[in-house]
Amino acid sequence: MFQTAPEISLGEAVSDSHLAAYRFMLRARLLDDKFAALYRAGKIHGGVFLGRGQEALSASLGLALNKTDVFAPLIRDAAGRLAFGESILDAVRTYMGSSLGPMRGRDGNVHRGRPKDGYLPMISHLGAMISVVNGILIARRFKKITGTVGAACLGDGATSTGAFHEAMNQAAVEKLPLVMVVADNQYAYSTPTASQFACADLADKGIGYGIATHSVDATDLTACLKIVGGAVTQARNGGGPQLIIAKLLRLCGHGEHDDAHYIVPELKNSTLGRDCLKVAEETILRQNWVDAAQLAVWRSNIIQEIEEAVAQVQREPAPDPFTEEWRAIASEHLSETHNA
Amino acid sequence: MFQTAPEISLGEAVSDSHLAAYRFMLRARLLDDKFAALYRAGKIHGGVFLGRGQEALSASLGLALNKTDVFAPLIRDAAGRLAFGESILDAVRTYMGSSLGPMRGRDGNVHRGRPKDGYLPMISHLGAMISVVNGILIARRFKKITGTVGAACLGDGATSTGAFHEAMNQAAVEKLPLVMVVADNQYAYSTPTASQFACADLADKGIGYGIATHSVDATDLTACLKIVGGAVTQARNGGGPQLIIAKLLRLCGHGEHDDAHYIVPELKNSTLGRDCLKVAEETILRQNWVDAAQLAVWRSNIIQEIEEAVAQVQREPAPDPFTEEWRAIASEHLSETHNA
Amino acid sequence: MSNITYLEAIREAQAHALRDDPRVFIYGQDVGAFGGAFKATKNLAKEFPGRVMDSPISEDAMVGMAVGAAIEGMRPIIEMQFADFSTVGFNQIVNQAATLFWRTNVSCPITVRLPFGGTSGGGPFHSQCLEAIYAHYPGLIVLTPATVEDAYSMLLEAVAIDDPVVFCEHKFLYYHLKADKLPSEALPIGKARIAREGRDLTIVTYSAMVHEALAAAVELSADGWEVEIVDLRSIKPLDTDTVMASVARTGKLLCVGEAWPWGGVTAEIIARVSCEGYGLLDAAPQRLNAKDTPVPYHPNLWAAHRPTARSIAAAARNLLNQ
Amino acid sequence: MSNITYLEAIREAQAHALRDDPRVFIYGQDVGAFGGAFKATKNLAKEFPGRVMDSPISEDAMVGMAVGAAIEGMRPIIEMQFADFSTVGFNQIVNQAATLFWRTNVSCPITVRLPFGGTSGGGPFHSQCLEAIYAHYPGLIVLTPATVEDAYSMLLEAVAIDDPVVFCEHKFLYYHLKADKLPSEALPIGKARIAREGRDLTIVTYSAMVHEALAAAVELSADGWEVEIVDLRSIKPLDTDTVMASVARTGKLLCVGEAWPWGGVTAEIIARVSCEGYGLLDAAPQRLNAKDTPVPYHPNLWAAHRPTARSIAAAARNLLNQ
Ligand SMILES: Cc1ncc(C[n+]2csc(CCOP(=O)(O)OP(=O)(O)O)c2C)c(N)n1
Ligand SMILES: Cc1ncc(C[n+]2csc(CCOP(=O)(O)OP(=O)(O)O)c2C)c(N)n1
Ligand SMILES: [Mg+2]
Ligand SMILES: [Mg+2]
Repeated sequence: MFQTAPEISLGEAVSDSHLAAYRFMLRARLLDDKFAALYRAGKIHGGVFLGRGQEALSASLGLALNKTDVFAPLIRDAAGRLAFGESILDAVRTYMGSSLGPMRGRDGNVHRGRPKDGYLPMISHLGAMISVVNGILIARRFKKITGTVGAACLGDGATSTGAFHEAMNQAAVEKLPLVMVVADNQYAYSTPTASQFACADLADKGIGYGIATHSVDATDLTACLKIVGGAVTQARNGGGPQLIIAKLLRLCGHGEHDDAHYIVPELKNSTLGRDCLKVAEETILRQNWVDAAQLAVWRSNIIQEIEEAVAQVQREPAPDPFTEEWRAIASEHLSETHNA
Repeated sequence: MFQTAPEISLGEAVSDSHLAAYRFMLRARLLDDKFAALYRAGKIHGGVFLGRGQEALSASLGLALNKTDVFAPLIRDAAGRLAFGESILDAVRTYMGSSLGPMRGRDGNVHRGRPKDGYLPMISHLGAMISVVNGILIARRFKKITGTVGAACLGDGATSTGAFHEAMNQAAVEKLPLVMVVADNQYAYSTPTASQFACADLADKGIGYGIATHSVDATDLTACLKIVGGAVTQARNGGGPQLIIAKLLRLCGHGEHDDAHYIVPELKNSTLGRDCLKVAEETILRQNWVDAAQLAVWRSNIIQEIEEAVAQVQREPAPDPFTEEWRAIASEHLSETHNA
Repeated sequence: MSNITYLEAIREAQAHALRDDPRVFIYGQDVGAFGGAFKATKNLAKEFPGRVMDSPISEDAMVGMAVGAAIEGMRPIIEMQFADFSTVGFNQIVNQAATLFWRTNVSCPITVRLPFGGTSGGGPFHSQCLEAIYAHYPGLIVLTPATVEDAYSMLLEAVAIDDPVVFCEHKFLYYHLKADKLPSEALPIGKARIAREGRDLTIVTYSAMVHEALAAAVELSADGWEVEIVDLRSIKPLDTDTVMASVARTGKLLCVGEAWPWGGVTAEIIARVSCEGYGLLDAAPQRLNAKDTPVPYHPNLWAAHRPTARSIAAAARNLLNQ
Repeated sequence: MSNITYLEAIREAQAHALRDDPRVFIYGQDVGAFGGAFKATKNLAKEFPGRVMDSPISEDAMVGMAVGAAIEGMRPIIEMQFADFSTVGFNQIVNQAATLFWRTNVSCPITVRLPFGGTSGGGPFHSQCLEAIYAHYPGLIVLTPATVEDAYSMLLEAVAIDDPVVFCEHKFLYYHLKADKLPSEALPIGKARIAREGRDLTIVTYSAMVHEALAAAVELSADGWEVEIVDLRSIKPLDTDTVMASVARTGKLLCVGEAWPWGGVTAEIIARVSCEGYGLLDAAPQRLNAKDTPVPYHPNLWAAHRPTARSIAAAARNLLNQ
């Protein structure tokens, strides 16, 4: 069922995209690590959610998208967000609640985006973003914009939501260029997949929607680049919606408050439990695309970039409730004026 | 894809169940006809919804169920309701809003049932009854009651609801003896299936839930008895949830207010467009199980029964708003006492 | 066109919007060739090919889709087949559409049409009045036109507004109300209307209940009482000023709503007047709502469940005689 | 057990219910071996094998399942991971559970636990107060315990009640509140509690705001003002009598709620007092609610969004000085 990476010698284009993806994976991992550290230090309110183990999948998706595409990432998509074009500053500002960030302290952590850039800020309700992506794609069809795709991300658990079902069906009926990426990371919070669904494989759901379906071993960056890239291309070329089921293991707690003690050792020790970042690194070194020294330089540069961003944001103003505009609607003339 | 009726000579048991089902189909058809007439005469408020063309499927289901089973019919299941044990009086009382009916004039038309008899009164929101059936089945598991099944009915259109998806998945995860009967009657109100879903066949959805799936030509009573009966038996014997996709054509408007002009002639003229009641009748006569005279007697007896029920209900008291207990909760001591 | 119904006004407003604004499209169950369960989109699919789209029975995805289209610059109109079914598209309305502007500074100009309110035989799931539910959430505009003219002009304005609008169109008024012609000018949204002038008592109400109140006022005028009737038109925002000014004139307030009693429009109006216009009242304000049960099917029960001209007149008399 | 938190009280009530009543079971995301997102079901799966069930992420089916189980004689407790997510199970709560008894005379004893209300960093989708939404619908009981003792006894009573109960447990109180022991007796549901006696002003509130109001009262008592605080405990039904009796004593009314301002508990209380106890008031009633926007993420914004001891004291002072 898994698409395994071709063990043939890889051409230049492959090394390029592998390295590009790797660098976004690394950025995401290091950024996540920083958020985890800030959380432990009590510097972040609410939760922190990491994409550890999901970077290969997410970065491959972000890279496969053009800047004019639509992207609705979920909680574990730091890599995809960066690859799609999010700045580290936007991420840090949102987690720290800076008034200069895209969410201006009104929303936080993984709930960030810039809708006008095709980058959608998730609401928490799982499955709810997919039909929103459909809507953008339908609007583009009205506007006769062709060649763009919309990608939505989800976890294994969220396939149980009615919202997922309705949106998948909607995309299929309207033949939209939706790429639906399901990270089957074996758990939804503490709930194992056996308590979440009863099909042999989530990929079995595709046929019921009449949607082309792809499976991929998400611990393997090479496979992700190929499968995700291929699905995006298919959608872009008029192939209609694409469902990608990616297998991996969540290599962290649900959030940083969770020690994930419930993850069974059998899974940790299986190939699913491999760290995609390590696997990607090993491929790079084995293929001699760059050497270990270069990897270390990348790593330290990214760390510096992140530290600078955090330092900058920590100096930035927090939102001020007195100057805050407490208005939930755009039409100023229609706001309620009474006091309650 | 269709299960076609075996054209071999049929044994006695087959003729028995065929005749029993036929009689419920006929009752349902004649009862529906009466409601349509009352509607045209302005004697029924709100809508009237017929099961014309769906009687073979529905009766087969009602007959396959025991009185201790659970049944959640939908709008086109007059035949199944009668076969499950509903009296004509309950049906007429509900349509006429009699205070003596099971819904006491509080709810009407197809929204009728007796929950304590395992016969669930649908709410209008499509898909919403399935998880309720699941709940009864889970309760029985708690109570160590075995050997009962729960059947829920739905249309092709309602497969697009999130509620359907969540409940199907729930039944699969909990391995409940749910029999999910989808009447794919080619339209949801005016919407043809092509605008409703994009899978080649609704039966393709089963595998995505990990649920055993059956297809049946619902214009053919013999096939319905076999397939529906078989699925119910499988569920009863521990085979887990069963999905039945039944193909037919709605031989009426969505409701009696609707002339169904949008139904395309190709469908009307196809085998799907056959009237299952006629088909069943032809089989009976061809097989010589009873003769035409007997069929006529049955018909006139049923008509008399229906007329008597209507006449009786018309003499019954309408609900009286002054003696009505306007209280939505069971706990009398917790009702609001102020006036607003 | 003459003798235009409330329903036709809604159709005309949509035709007008489709004609004038290429960003407008309509999405809902059976709204296409069929013209909608109530025929509110009759012929529009033919007149505006591709822009009136049938949806699957997926209220959640219908609203989510509209939000996405709005982000991309469109002005979608979503038709719920009945207001009651919006409960399954609820999350997308109150958490997706209603929060978008506040969270991202990107506006969300969608219109969700809710055919709502009681009709004879409608029963518990085809009769509900959900305006208070939507008005409680920040980020939504909630409209309840009571006249043919308002049905037309407010729907046009709803589509033009940059915010998500829950447009509550009353099914009972669909065929009952008629007007000679459609208006070219109208009160803006956010302004209430004095539906009848009077000096003795203010009745604040909206939607179908405006007409019950007007009938009650006619009855009361036979006894010499002159009742002023405020038609709120918009539930959120509420035009507190117009209400207050009327109460200042009459000194007495009766609020009437077809919705359930706990915490709806009538409670909100009374709270506002009591808090902000306490001195204006000569007597305790009163309210009249539906009973606190699901809406019954049988016409006898239904007639007793919701306020009517008769029960309004009785409540008004009670207040007037204080 | 000593130093029992509000959260532990909820766990204990469930343990008690499971122990005493074989009809009780718990269903929700991660409630099993994991013990729930907030640990409100910690160890219960082990203690009561098979009776604490993990559900898929399917709020609609979770509630629907509970209704079915209740019809068959069980007493299910459904845990929503956050109140905010009940919007996707909304239809089953308000249209299936809430209508069952009225339609069929078959009761629907389910308890839906909603961990609700604001906490620092919770943001727009993990902070909502939805009590008014549920209370508007007929057929539901809506509870909002403010103390450890009430969390325990009211949850026990909720499970015993024959009707669907929306049990709003405040996340902010989970760890903040402690009690020495669990109560063996309690006020019945439907009765409000005088949380503090006073003669100068009545503050009517509920849930977490009771504690903000108590803190405000302490502050005001330094100036010689004696504020009476009514903890509603139950939002539906509302104990109008206790509220009215208190207002009769103090003559002044301030209603405080953490929910959004349009039409919530505070509007309903003020409407009731104004309509039925008009003569009791010496001054215009006042209310204080959250702002009419989604709940903000940043602690600074959040602190200004909801009422606090400080803003309550300011509003109270305003009224007291009239
Ligand atoms: C509708 C809804 N219900 C519940 C939640 C609470 N919740 C947040 S994340 C989560 C688990 C998600 O699991 P999965 O979809 O597998 O994604 P993963 O965390 O594994 O990436 C849950 C239950 C939610 N956000 N939305
Ligand atoms: C959630 C929901 N949305 C919309 C409706 C309105 N509605 C009632 S029946 C119907 C069509 C149903 O079609 P289908 O499921 O195919 O059943 P059929 O009528 O063909 O038997 C619609 C849209 C509803 N009852 N529930
Ligand atoms: Mg997962
Ligand atoms: Mg159909």
